[in-house]
Amino acid sequence: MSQTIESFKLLLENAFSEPLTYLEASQLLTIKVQENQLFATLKTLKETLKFDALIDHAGVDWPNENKIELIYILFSTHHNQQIMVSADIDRNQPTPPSVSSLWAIAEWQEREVFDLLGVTYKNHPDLRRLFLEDNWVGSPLRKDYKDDFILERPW
Amino acid sequence: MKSLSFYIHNLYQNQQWLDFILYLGLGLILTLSLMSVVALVLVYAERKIAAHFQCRLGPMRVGWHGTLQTVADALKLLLKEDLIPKAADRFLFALAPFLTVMAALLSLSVLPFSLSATLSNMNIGLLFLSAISGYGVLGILIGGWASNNKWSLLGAMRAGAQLISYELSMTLSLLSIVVLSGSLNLNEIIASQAQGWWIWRAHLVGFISFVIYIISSTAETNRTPFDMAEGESELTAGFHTEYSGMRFAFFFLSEYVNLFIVSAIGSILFLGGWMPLHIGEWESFNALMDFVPGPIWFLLKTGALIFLSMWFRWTFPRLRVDQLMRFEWKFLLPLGLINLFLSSIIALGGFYFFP
Amino acid sequence: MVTLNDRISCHTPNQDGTTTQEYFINMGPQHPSTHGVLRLILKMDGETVNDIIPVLGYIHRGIEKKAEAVGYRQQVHLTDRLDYLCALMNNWAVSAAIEKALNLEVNDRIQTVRTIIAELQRIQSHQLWWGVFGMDLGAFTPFLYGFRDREKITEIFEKTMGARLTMNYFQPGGMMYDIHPDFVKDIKEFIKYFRPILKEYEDLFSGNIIVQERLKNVGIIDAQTALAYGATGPVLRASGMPLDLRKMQPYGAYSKVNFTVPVGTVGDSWDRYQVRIQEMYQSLLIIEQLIDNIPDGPHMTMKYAAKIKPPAGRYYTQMETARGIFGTFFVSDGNDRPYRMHFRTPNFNNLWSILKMAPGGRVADLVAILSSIDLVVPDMDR
Amino acid sequence: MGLINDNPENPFKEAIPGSPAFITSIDKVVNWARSNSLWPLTFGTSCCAIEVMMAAGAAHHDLARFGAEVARPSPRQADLLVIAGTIVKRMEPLLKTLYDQMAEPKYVIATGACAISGGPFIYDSYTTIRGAHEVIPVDVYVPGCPPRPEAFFYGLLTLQKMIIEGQTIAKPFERRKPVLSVLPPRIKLEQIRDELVKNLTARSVTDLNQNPKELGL
Repeated sequence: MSQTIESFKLLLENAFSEPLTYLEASQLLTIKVQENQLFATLKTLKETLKFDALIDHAGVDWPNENKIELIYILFSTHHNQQIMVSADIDRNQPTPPSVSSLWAIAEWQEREVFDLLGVTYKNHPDLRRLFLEDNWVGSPLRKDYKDDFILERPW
Repeated sequence: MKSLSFYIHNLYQNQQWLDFILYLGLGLILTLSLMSVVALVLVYAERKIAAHFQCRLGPMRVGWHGTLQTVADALKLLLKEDLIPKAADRFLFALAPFLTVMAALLSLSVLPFSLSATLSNMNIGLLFLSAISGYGVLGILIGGWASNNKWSLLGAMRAGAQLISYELSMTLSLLSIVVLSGSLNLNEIIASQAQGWWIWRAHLVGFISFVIYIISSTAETNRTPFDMAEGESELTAGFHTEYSGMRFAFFFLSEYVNLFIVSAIGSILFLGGWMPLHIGEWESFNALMDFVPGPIWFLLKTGALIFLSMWFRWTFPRLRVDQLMRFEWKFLLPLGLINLFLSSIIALGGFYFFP
Repeated sequence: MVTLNDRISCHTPNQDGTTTQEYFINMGPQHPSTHGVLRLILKMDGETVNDIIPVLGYIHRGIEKKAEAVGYRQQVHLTDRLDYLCALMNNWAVSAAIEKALNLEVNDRIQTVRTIIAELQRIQSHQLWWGVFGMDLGAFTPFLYGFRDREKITEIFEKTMGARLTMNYFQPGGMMYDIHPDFVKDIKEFIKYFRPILKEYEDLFSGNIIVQERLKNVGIIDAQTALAYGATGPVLRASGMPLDLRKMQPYGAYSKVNFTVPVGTVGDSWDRYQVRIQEMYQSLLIIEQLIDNIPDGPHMTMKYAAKIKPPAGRYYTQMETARGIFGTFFVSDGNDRPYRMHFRTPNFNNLWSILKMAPGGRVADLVAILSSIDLVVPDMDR
Repeated sequence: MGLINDNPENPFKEAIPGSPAFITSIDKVVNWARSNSLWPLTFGTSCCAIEVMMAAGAAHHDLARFGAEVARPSPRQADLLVIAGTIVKRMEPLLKTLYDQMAEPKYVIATGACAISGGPFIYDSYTTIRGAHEVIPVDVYVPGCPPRPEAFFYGLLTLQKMIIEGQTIAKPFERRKPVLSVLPPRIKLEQIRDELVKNLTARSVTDLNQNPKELGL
């Protein structure tokens, strides 16, 4: 079941028509995709390469580069392989496509990212705040989040 | 109606009314104190027994081995603030605990503790008991409804459905003993067991009705595995979710008094009540047993059944509500009917041991 | 696509042209069987649960934000407070993630001790689950039995780590202290004690007809749906998928030991129950194989006070805790504090499969299913 | 039930009608009963619930010895609210509701660092309430993260003592007296600190040689 990274990369490249961009500064095998390619890539990964589990989905805020990086960590029980997909989206108008039609769990993982990072997914069935109250202002995990409530550490 | 007025007239005529009032008052005081003592002792017993089932010690600090624990609890509950939710139906909310306690109180009044120690020796004692026990569910239903809380209502509806269903099996199992002993008077039923207790005297029939009785009485008292109405992990606290202080204490009290009552009925019908244990030809043993007074026998037998019920409670998980109903209507009720039929045959033919 | 508006409409048309009016009932956040402050809004028809809308966030403490403000070494104590029932496994997961980022190889002693302790913790977590499961089904005694035996492991832990619940024991690079001299002896005694007790658990609870009636064919979910809904760990394995990272991507000392991964066949509550009971047996096996040959060596491979600065990049490491896959994703910018720390917690992902399991069942079934998933709410909300 | 009024100046102080008229031996009996029958509400938000509500109630420690094992799931019937765990902004109104739903007399024990001050989440957290006393009045604080069951027992016994001495009954809405319940008498914080330093240096479990000052010792 398990393959080496090299043979898996070969399998991966065969599945896509266009050449893939790999992200070097990453521990897992990471594909870098554009926002408009995101859904298609994930769909191919799921349907052709049998990545049947969306293990994790998270967002990273990069205010200096004015982008939010979306991270999808996929797992394939067929290949016993893991892959990370990274996509940069605009920080001011983050409207990536929702992948909840591919993996059901994405619905809530995306709600979490929406809640904490303010990413508004397109075609999401139920985009509400998950952890915070509905009338909360701001997205706490953004680096420029300001809140009078937060106590800074005095040392 | 005529006979009643005649009776009252007679009372005035013969100056018996003073006796009557005294009798009523004394009986009421006795029953009330019996009720509170029973509840206090049973709650303490339950907590201790549960603790020892579970490798713990249970109450230890208040009094010797925690004997005053339930006294403290009762005192605290009496003095606790009495809350009535704003949205509740105030009248019914207040009425419900009293109805439940009343049912327990009325049932206590007909129990024969010995041949003479019974408050009212009715000739339809058993009928009276089964009628009254069906009336206790009214309090639960009203309480759950009046609380205006969905969890309470769910609990009350469960309790209603469950108690009404299990009432049938319970009555059927009682009926087979009535058929066998030929009387509805509790003392006469006990007297009919002089030759042997009904649990084993009537071949298998008595035993089957005993089993049916134990199952349905556990359901009647809303105890695990049939504690649908409270179902702590499902319905928060069931029908008494909104009750606090004294009113909650009444529900608590009546639960334990009901436990005592159903166990007492069980011991009267199946284990010979205040009748001492006699074994065939062992004359000296029987004489020794006769030496123990009737009330002690009665309480011992009742205590054994109560312990059985507590054993159930701390061993079994809870049934689901539909399984509960299926068990009653598809298994227990047909079994009870067949059992009643068999007991009629046995009674007609006089086929029991030691006729 | 079913939106929330469709789900909160209370009139469901029937086939014969009539409509069923449903009602909503609020379960939690203060409810004895939600195991914390989870809130479920139930759409009910009588006693039947037709739909569930979970509401989270009643214990959302913002751990991910907090993690950005503290150093790498301090991440460990934050993971204690996530899933406090597998605190040590979480400690290990985050320590291993930092070690991997630093390209630090820890010695065999550390790996073996970590594996033993993680398996002990798995047993401990399952013991607690067993007790609480019994309580949720209405039997109070299993709860006390489970805790009685859990206390034995807690004492072993306390001797070595000085804490009972939030140990903060595994550090990046090794362990905080060396193991207690009695460690091996105590564990051997525990195994001797616990094997018959485990049998007793099964006699007391699994053999009970009421338990079987309550659990069998309740809350069925198939493996692919469970995986799509994010379930991992025993919940997924009960559906028949042998996804266990201890086998598939061995870490620690798991590659050295023989054990099987128990899987279910139907995917109902009963299978989830059985999988966990069997896992306790397997954990005992693993500990037995390792306990006699703990290699010698130091318990810490890096200086305690050294500042940790992983090279810039993205790191993801995952491990199998008692409830499923615990993943640590972090982004380093070369500083001594993570730029972004994200925990993939098993409970958050396991929860959503109740949306497929519970509808159509009774409230009592819902309670049994919730309990069979074994949720820890602070781990869900982070 | 509106027992706590919205007066911003002193939200927890309000005279209840019919305040205790007889402080006599009857009061003693009443206080004895109340102190010995503390039924806790089954309420726990996080880690402390395991230690304080579950492990303390289980066979090894047995909360039942003090008559406090009757955990009521309904706040109406409970006397004791044990705040076991972090209280976050979203939980705050619910905690208040729970407290209001409880019938008088009611007592509150805050267990664990989070319920006392916010604990590990006091800084840099955008949701954690810094101490349960910001929401409801607290009688006894039990420190620890989480406190051991024994520590909780000490807190419970302290509360019983407070009830018997009438410290909570006489003034029902002034229950903000913090009680350091875990530190045994005659032991000072400095002693503990010195011992800690001594032990840490003696065992040299950590690399203390570098710069002990950096570790804050």
